Amino acid sequence: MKTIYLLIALMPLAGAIIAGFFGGRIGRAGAHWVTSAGVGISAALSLYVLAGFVGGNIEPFNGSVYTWMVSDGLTMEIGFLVDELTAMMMVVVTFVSFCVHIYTIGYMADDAHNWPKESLAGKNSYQRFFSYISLFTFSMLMLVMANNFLQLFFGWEAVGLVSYLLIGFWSVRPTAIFANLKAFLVNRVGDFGFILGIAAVAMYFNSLDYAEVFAQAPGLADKQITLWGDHSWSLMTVIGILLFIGAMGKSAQVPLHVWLPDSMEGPTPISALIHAATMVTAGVFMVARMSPIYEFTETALTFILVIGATTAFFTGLIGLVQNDIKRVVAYSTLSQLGYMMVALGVSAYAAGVFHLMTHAFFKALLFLAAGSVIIGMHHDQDIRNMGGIKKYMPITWITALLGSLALIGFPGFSGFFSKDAIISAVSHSQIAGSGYAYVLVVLGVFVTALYSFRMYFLVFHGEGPRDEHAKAHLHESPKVVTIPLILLAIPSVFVGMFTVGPMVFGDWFKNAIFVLPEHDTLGAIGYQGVGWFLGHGFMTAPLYLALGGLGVAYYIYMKKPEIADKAKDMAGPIYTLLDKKYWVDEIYQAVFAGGSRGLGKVFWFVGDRVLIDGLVVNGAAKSIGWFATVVRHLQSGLLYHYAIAMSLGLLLLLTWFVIL
Amino acid sequence: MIALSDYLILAAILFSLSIVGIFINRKNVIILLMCIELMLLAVNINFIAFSHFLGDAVGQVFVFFILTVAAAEAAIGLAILVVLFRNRRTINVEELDSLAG
Amino acid sequence: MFEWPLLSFVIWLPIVGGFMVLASGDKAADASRWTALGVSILTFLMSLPLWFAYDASTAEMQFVERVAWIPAFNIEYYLGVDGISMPLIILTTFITIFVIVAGWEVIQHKPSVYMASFLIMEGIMVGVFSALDAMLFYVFWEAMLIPMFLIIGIWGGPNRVYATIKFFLYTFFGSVFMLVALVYMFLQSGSFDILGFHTLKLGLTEQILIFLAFLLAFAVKVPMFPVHTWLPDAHVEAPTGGSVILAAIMLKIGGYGFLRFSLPITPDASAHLDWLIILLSLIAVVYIGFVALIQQDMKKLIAYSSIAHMGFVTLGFFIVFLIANNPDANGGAALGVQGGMVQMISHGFISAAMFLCVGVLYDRVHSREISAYGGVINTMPVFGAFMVFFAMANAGLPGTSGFVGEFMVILASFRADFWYALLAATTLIIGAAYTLWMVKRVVFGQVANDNVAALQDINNRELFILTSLALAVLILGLWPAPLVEVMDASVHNLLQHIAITKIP
Amino acid sequence: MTFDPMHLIPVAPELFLLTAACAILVIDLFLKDEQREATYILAQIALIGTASLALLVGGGERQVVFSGSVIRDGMTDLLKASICVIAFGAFLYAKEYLKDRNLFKGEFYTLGMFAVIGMLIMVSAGDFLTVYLGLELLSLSLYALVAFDRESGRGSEAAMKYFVLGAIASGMLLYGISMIYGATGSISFAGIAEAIANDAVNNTIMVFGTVFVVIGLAFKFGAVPFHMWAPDVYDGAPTAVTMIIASAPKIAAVAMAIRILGEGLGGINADWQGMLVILAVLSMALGNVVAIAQSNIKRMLAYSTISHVGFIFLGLLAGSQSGYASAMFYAITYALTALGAFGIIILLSRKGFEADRLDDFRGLNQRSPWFAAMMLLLMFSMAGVPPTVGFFAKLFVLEAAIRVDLTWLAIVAVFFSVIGAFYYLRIVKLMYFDKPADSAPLQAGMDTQIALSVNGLAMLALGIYPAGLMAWCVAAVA
Repeated sequence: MKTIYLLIALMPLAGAIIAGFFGGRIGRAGAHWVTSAGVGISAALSLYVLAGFVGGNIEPFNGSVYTWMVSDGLTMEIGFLVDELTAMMMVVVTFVSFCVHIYTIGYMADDAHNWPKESLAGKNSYQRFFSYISLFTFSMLMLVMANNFLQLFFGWEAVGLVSYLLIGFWSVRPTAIFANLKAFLVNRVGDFGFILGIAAVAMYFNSLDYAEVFAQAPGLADKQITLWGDHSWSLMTVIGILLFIGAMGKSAQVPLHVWLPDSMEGPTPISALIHAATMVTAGVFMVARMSPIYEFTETALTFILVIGATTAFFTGLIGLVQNDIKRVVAYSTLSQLGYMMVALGVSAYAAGVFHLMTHAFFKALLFLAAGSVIIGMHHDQDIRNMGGIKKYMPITWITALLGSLALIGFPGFSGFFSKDAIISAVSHSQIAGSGYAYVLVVLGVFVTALYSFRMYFLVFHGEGPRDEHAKAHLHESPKVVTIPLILLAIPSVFVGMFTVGPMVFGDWFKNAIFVLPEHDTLGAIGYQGVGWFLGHGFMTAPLYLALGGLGVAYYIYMKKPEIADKAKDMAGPIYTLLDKKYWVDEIYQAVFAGGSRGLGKVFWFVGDRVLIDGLVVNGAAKSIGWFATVVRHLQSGLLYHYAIAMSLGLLLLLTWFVIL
Repeated sequence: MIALSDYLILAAILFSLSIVGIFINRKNVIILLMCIELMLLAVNINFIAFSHFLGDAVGQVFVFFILTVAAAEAAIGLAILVVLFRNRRTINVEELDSLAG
Repeated sequence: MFEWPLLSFVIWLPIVGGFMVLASGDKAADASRWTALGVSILTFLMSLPLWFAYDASTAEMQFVERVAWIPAFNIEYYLGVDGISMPLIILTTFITIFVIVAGWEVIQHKPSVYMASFLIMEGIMVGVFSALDAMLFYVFWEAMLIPMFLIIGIWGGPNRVYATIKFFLYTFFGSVFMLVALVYMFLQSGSFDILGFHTLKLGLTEQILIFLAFLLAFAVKVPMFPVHTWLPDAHVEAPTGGSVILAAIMLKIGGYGFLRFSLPITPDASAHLDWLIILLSLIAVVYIGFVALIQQDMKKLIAYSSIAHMGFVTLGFFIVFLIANNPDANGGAALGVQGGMVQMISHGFISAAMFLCVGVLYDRVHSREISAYGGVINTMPVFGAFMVFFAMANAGLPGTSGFVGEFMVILASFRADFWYALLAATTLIIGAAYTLWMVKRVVFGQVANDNVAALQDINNRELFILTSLALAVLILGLWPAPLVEVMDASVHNLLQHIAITKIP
Repeated sequence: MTFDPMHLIPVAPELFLLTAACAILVIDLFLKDEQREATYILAQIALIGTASLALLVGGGERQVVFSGSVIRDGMTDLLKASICVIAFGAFLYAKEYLKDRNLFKGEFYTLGMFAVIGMLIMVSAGDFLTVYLGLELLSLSLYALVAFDRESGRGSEAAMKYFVLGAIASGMLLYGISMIYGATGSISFAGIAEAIANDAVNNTIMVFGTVFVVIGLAFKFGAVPFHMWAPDVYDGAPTAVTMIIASAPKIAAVAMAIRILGEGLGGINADWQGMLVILAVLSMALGNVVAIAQSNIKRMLAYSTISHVGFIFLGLLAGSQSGYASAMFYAITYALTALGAFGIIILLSRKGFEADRLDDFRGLNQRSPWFAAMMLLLMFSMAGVPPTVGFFAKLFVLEAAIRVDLTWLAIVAVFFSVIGAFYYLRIVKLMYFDKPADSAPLQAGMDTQIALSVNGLAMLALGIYPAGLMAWCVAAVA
């Protein structure tokens, strides 16, 4: 089995290397074939593995590939842990990635237009892009397949690296290279916490291996440590929060969410990859993977819950006022990630991961559909300029509609099952913050429906595109674009109803996720089958809120478009607040970017140049030089002065040695 | 009876005078040469006094050598003085300051 | 079995070769270049047996050569390596090849002297790492200043005189007090044998004074805050090769000194004053990181980044006492020391590569100002890729060697104190910020000006250099185990040694 | 006491050189100006002969002859040979310089030889009288040499200052000798040492006398505050003479110090050690600091000498055998270094151009890479940077000082040596980093070139293998 796992991980890497280093030689077709084939094989093998787990003929695998380093008794290895959780993630990652690869063939076909003519960086940009997305897939696979914290961190940072490369792919665009630097740095803030968390694990467990750490976790559950003063902290809380800071960076939770909307500067396929299947899900996956640790710290769970709920609601609100088609979807991603975190916070890890999966499909679908629209609109992304596209792009339209319905949790669609499971779990949770979270996630359902269908109606319905020229050229995208849409639409609709039973309420994750009985919020729901669950949905508020949101969107944007403008004027300050995204970007820019530059200047000018160099180093040199020019005047040239000096020397020695 | 200390004090006074003479005199180089002679003579008094009181002739032998060397020294000193005067047209100590710093 | 005096060969081959190149003069410049390259490659090959024939299972000195040198003072020509010094020797011989190659076309003014200086430097630096007699060590240590003084002064930038004199006097000032300390210990022990010093009993006051003397010497070399200000100036003015040697190897000599001298000779004083080193190291990481952020000159930025990275080295070396005293630590002292060592080796590759990258640009545009560039990737895509790669390595990306040392030191410092680890880990953010911000302004974006538009991508020679270094960075990042294993016995021996008080 | 002809063997070098000097003096009278080269050759032969003789009659047991007035031992063998070698080099370098300035006269060499005889006598002196006579023979010759260029006002001024101050210093020395004579009843070092050992002396008078004797010594060395002659004399004298003054006499002075302080006053080591400490600190501080402000290289080297004297004192004041050996090592290698440095100045100078400003060294590397490299070695040796010999010289004296628990003094010393490094570096900087202002080719005979090369490389050779000379120095004081 190890060979299969190695193949799954390494095929995308091989594709990336071939396309990256030999892209010029193998040409465009060569590059997309080799990478797509690599990811395709991975996807097929992942499906085989998943099928094996479903069929029960594959056992969880935990083994080392090679020893990275042994230092002071701490063994650090590169190895795989493949269990049900991993297998599911592998399928999600490789499947979405495969779709994205195929889609990219169409999307990036005329990438040369995005580069200045003489730019050599644009020469093989097509091949390079394929190399990057394959590398991204590899990084994410390494992350999810890790059996230890070191490799987890490897993958963690590697997705950060590739996202940096991809967001800044169009490196001639100032906004793109601003966004990628921002993304990397914000992620680094998270990683800063994460690495400390790993250090804490390494110190107290003296191992980085999951199995060993999780085995020791119950024993250390009551361990208290002091960080400062006499205030003691539970070890598990410290580790949990530190690790979660990493997850906040990767999964773009408030307040580290700022990188994600900006990352829309990259080409659309990567939005699908980053925001649906790979990078952002890393945080959710990590917390689920660490459930044996988080279960022993309610403080950390509350922390996760509050952060997640805040993210879910408040970033969703921003989505209401965005006009860039990709940014609407991006804020939707933030909001949905918040939902996943909420699930984790109430110990409904399975529900969180389940939502991760369904979201991966429908969000990838939405992004790719958005990309398809963007292709049609010739890279105009403003939804106010769109409209009536459904008749020009029927496949895009249908799939986008299915994706939107899944997103808002329309009954029967995959999103319904995952979201309802989360909200129900929150309602059953007893831990601190669950009340706050419940209110926000329920309201969030309405917001989700509103912004989703606002976008949907503005893009696909109503009057045709304003720009006549664009209208004339509007047509359905090529097959390489539409086939992935269809491929993704299928699971977006159906995956929920077929898997909710075993995954969320069954024992699918029995080996991978650990939940203490008193935290078993999912169990408290009392699941009795898919039909029951559908019915249960009809008896709770969220469903009606979702439908309400849909209806309001329909009313405002289809029936009475002027209401939107009126509402904007009426809620002026709130609109501005949302339009400016709570000014978070501006504050960060001023405080962190400006602050560190200011601090750097002060340190440099005052510390290095004035105090150390000026005062001490050059000061000493200058004062010695000055002293030298003064003292040399003692050598006056006059004989009697010399004689006086000798006499004084004589007197000095005489007084010192004879008289004293 | 004149004690050893009396000789020594005399010599010390002469010695000090010679040194003070060297730096009080700011005019004539020849006076410097005289001061140097005086200094050597002060030393000679010391030697002879010690020689006498120790009952040891070495001190007096030493004095002979000092006197001889002093003569050679004076010769060289005067020779330098002549060269100096030829070049500078002055033997004023205060004007010997072209080398300084 | 006949034992080759391998270390002597590795020391003297480049020195003799250097003088040969010097003697050949500038008339046949190409011949001197090829001779220099040949000598450096040969030296590298000769140093390889040190790695392959090294017995990693013991902390004993290996490849020992020992003959009397100045019997009147019991000074010996005493060479030998252990797991701490051997990797640094390989690093030296490895990097020197690239320095020679990097100066191939750029140096037109007195190329033979240039090549000779670096070969002589190489021999001297290997001498520093392999000397087991304190006076031999000191001779090599100081002798290093002369070629470097000339390299910066002759081939340096406009302000080279200030920089090189500052460099020389700074380091000279730092090291003379060490000389006094060495002589003092000689009088206590009767020889200059460093291993003899290790077992010498010294009172706490003596130890503290000796420690401070060592500290001054090594802190200047490393350099640690606040005696770091020579480094940015020296780097900015030095020719590319000079910067590379300076950053990649000379700084390591300071770190090596801590391991070979400060810790084992004055363990009690080290334990007593570890707070000072830790404080200075953390200042180096944080303060210098902020300073690096606002630099406008690429070399200055990388120079400051070097200081920050070397902060990890000293941090790793000196947290061992806190770890030892922390009942919760679960061991981990070796992690810190090995982390510091790995960081040194890795920084040797990365800083060399970074300076070579800046050199590539400087050779074409003759400016080191960040603002003189922009959009380089449009005209130099291959170079741009390398630059981004090395920048990522500099920022400590896992998978590159830059990560390994930082990771180990952070893990270790967590065992000492949470807050130390926290401050050290800020490098993840600050380090990425200053490096990538520079990359953003230099490599990415639109072609900024005609100079950039006229750039030619790297030639095969530069490709060879950067590829080799990139491979080294990657291999060390993906599989550091061999390096850690080779030093394991020596590090543990060192740790056992310093755990025992030397106060009589 | 009867005269034993065998007693002449230990003083054979002095006798030989004296005879040769007198003979050359006479021969020179009969030579025409264009035959003056013969005087030079004869003088050099005489020096080589003296050196060989010194080594030939040397070795073996210590010999004390002429009622203890003259000593021959390992130290005299080594130092006499060294002095002759240094003088040989100085004569060689001086030749072209003198020729260019119409100073190529026989008197230079005869006076020089008399100075050497004076030094040899100082080295082998066994009592104060012999020391005094040697010292005066040296000093009087040097006074005359300083004024050797009769057309030079600066030279005669320098000679006058040197003379007056030198006379004061010898007066003080004599005064001190008289006091010690009075206290101990002896002028021979052995007798004085014996009297001190017998505890039969008045300590106050001894210390009183010792102060004066130390001042006499300090003057000869040029230690602060008895240094003030040095910059003016170095500056005013013709470079060829400065070279002689700056080099060999330091060796003789070390011998004199070892004889007087070590052999004679060894019993009151504690007293003079303190005096030397003060002088050493002052010398190192003032010498190194004021040298920075100089723009004339001869003056700069004068101050540099002053600072080096501080280091020599470090070895002497230890009062131990290893201290004396290290001081001796220091003096010999320093003399060699100074000789080379002045040799380079002479190399750069030509008729009407003294090359005594620092700026004259600008761009030497481009004019002559080889001699720039030699000067580089010499300067780094003076700065005490390994692997040149100057480092080992410093190392050995530091060791001596630390051995007698004067670690603080060693720290002061190394501190000032860092300041000192600056002005040596400045020369290197001028030679290597600046553009030449003067592009005239260097003119020098092959003999000078070879000698300078040997001299420069000796810095490196002695640095890489200092053991031989050091072993010799150690054996010399044993």
